[in-house]
Amino acid sequence: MRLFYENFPFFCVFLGLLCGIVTTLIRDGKKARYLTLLMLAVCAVLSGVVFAETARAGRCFSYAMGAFPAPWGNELRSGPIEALLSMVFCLVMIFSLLGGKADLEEDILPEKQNLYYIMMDLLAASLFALCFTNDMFTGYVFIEINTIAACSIVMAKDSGQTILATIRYLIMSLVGSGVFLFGVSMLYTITGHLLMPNLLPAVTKLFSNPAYDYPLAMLAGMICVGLAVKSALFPFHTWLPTAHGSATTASSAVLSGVVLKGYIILLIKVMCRVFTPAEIGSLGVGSVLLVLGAGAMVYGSVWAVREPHAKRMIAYSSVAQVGYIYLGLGLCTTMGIAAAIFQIIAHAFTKPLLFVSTGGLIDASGHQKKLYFLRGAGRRCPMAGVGFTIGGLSMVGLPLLAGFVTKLVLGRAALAEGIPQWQMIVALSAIAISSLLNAWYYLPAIVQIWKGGEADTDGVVYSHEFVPSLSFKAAVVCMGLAVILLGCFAHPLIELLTKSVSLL
Amino acid sequence: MKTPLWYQKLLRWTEGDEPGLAEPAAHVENPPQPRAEETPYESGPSLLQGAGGPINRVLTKVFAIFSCAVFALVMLATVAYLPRFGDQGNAPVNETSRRYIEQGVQEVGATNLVTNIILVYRGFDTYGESCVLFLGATAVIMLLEVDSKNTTRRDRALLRRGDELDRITRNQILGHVTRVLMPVILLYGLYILCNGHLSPGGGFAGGSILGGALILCENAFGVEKVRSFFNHHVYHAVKVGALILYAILICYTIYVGANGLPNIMPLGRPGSILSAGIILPINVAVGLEVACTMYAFYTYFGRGDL
Amino acid sequence: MIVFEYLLLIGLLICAVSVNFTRHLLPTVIIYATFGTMLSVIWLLLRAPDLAITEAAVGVGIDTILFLLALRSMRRHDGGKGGEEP
Amino acid sequence: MDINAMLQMLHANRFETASVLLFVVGLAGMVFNRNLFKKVVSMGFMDSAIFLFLTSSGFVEGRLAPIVTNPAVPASAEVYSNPLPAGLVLTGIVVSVSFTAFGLALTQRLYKRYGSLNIDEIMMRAQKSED
Repeated sequence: MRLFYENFPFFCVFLGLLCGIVTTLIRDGKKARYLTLLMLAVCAVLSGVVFAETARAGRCFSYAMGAFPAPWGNELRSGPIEALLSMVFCLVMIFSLLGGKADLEEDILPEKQNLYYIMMDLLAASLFALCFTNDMFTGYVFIEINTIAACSIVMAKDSGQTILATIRYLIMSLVGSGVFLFGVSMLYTITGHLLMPNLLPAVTKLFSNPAYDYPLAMLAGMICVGLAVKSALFPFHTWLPTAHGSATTASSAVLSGVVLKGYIILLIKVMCRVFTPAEIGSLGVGSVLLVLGAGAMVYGSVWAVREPHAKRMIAYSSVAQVGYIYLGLGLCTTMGIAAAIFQIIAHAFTKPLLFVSTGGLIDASGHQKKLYFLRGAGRRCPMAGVGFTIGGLSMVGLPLLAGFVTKLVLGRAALAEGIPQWQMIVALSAIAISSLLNAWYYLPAIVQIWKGGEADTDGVVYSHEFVPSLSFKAAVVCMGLAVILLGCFAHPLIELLTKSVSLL
Repeated sequence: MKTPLWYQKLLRWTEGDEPGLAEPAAHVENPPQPRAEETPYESGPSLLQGAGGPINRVLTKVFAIFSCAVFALVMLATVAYLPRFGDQGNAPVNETSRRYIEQGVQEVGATNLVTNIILVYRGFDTYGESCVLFLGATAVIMLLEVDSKNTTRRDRALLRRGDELDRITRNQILGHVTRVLMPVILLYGLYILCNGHLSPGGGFAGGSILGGALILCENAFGVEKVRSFFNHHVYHAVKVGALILYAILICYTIYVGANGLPNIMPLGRPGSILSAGIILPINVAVGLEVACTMYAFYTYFGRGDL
Repeated sequence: MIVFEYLLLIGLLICAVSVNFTRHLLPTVIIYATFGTMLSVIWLLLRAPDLAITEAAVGVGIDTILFLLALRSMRRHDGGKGGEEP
Repeated sequence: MDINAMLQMLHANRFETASVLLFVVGLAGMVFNRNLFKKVVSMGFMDSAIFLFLTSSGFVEGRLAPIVTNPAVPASAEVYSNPLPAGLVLTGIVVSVSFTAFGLALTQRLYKRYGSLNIDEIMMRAQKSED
């Protein structure tokens, strides 16, 4: 008889799917919203319990989906890291939905709001599945659910811009999942397994046979490239700024905070459970990820500096932040992976905070989206202003905020023993340049929103009385607190992550 | 060059049977070339998407062909290193497939081994896949359902005129043929659906055949006829009911299996129609859902309403 | 048998390549349906009758209907512009 | 591996070879073709290529389709070919249909809005209407 809490990952996934299906019958957007929030809260509690139990016992468990164990049936598996990440995802989704509520009600027609929440439910379910899955093909199926749901929440606003952004997003995503599935098929052809616990020994055995060097490198590359396309790693990021920049606030927050991370978690699992990090490093895939990550950090920041549109600027900053995660993964060490996971958590709170508060600032400036017109918006809506300031400073890397800890941990991982010198130089210089560029565009933006007076062109004053709702305030306060807490008390969390990477 | 008659007819049909408007789709295929002086939309240079002037377009083409050739060669080399096709000693022929084949019938109960795998051994995947289909239908509804944002008055008028045209030009022969064929199609669809655990087929194939039958019915007899037995409410009730039935069955199987509890679903005698535990009800549920979804795709694409 | 397999496989490739060079969209759909039919025969050769049935119903039937419908509704929309205002 | 051995392997793995080429063609169509409708069609080709690859990995020379003809006798693994890839591909085919529908719906809406199927053209028009 297994422990009861081991059922919880399975409950999370099915709660999400069931809520989505039931929501079809609820025509009222408000009730659908309550149901979604309730579901997310329940799942957060369930994952929290799993996290507490597994972290206390320092163990992980696998859960056969049905009567048939590993090589025959599907399996879920959870340790502290998976449970923690799924809890963070739930919380971030709740805060994003609360914070973006006003925009959402404005952007989406009342009769179609329930459809939006269906997408949110299934998005949550697919994220849980990606967190907990122990099977490559299940990973593929839930990647596809994730893709449709993510594309739909972009297009929910239903303007020409967003539909165009959606189809570009859809096509790039499909390229990504196609390449990923081809990699998985090759893996199946040469190993005969799809479940990760059986893949690991099979792949290790193949590594000793030089005849398979070439296919192994190829399929590892394909799986990584497929997931990188979907998580917008640097040369494949072209879809991201328009998709994240033009969607409604809640969608932007969820997409950049959570959806990008789901694919990266699957990649981490592939790195740790199908291959080992050392094998990924020896195939050369790690170095490629590292270089691309460093490229993304610089490139994303440079384009963010040039972008006048506030939300798109933040979206470009996401490109850079995803680069940080890949930089950590590319080091192929335990510390690097722990740093990447910490960055996932830190960014999951910081970026939605920025998007939600920018949404508030934009509302306070008469729906003008250019940064120039946001002048003085922080005074008109102090709550949003404070949120933006905290988020921006965290991105710049001010000590005691989450972004600073990320840079610190990544730097430490890059300086550790056994890292080749060129990787060290690339990583450290990328971190330095990227921090500098972040300061270059976030600080002026922060100054701009606190400046006195109102921006006016041709005598038109773009100021607007904006009274933030309670849910907006709650969301900004919670996410702001999370960023500060992650910055101040990061030490135990990082220790826990480093310890739990071996349990992945 | 003379185009065959059936092709012209098909072409006309795609134009909505409007004889005056049979102009080939020059507008669709040959849009005005982008002018060089216009700034491309991207604020950043796009590596994969070539936009811009004529030189840029040629370069893009060369780049495209070159990169495809390189990628194809690399992939071909990979194929050369893969194990030989159809060999008995290949990796996929291992203990996993051995158990599926040797014990599948006893453990799960269906003689169609593929059905065993997709509905029981890997039932979670397949449930996810049904959810993809459900999501696809929801996304299409979100995009194409007629509302105040996506439809202008002119669009509505066009839709109405299209319906009117359909009604006027409805083919008598089609109606008669359909009346004869419909029972056969329905029978075939139901057979494929309910025999999924004994012979090739199952919920997805059978469901799409039933969906196709609904589509044919609408084409032959008109929207009103189909609406009289298959409207919004029926659609939602059937789809949600089927998915929830599926979810309950699969949840039960997973929960019971994972916790080592006894499974009370009888397996029956392998090879008979009432056997294989949860497989038959799941196949029916999947079939209903697929049929609804396919018909929904059709109607929302055609007129933005069910 | 091998010749037959090669014929089908080369046919698939020709279909996939030729889609990029058609001037009109309707031939694209017809090519797609041809592709699906050939693929369904290939599934039979590979001893996967389930796939053959599903491909024939879904890949050839439903997909083609969807493509044709999308084409039709786009043409209809276009139609009003060239002719009289309805 | 010399070129002759390679060609021989390619001939032996002819289904894989064709599927790889098909995959490249489909991928190229999706990325480089400027027509949205053709992008969606190419997507179908790309997915089919992957399915072909996966199915051919389950084929074993001289074995039957995985449907047990006489359930009274225990089946032998030497008689039937591997049923797992067929199951996976069945899942994949349905996923691919939903994506085709979704992509087509998006294409249709964009065409109605911007009067074009060329993605560069649409981008330019969208840019203009935004300014």
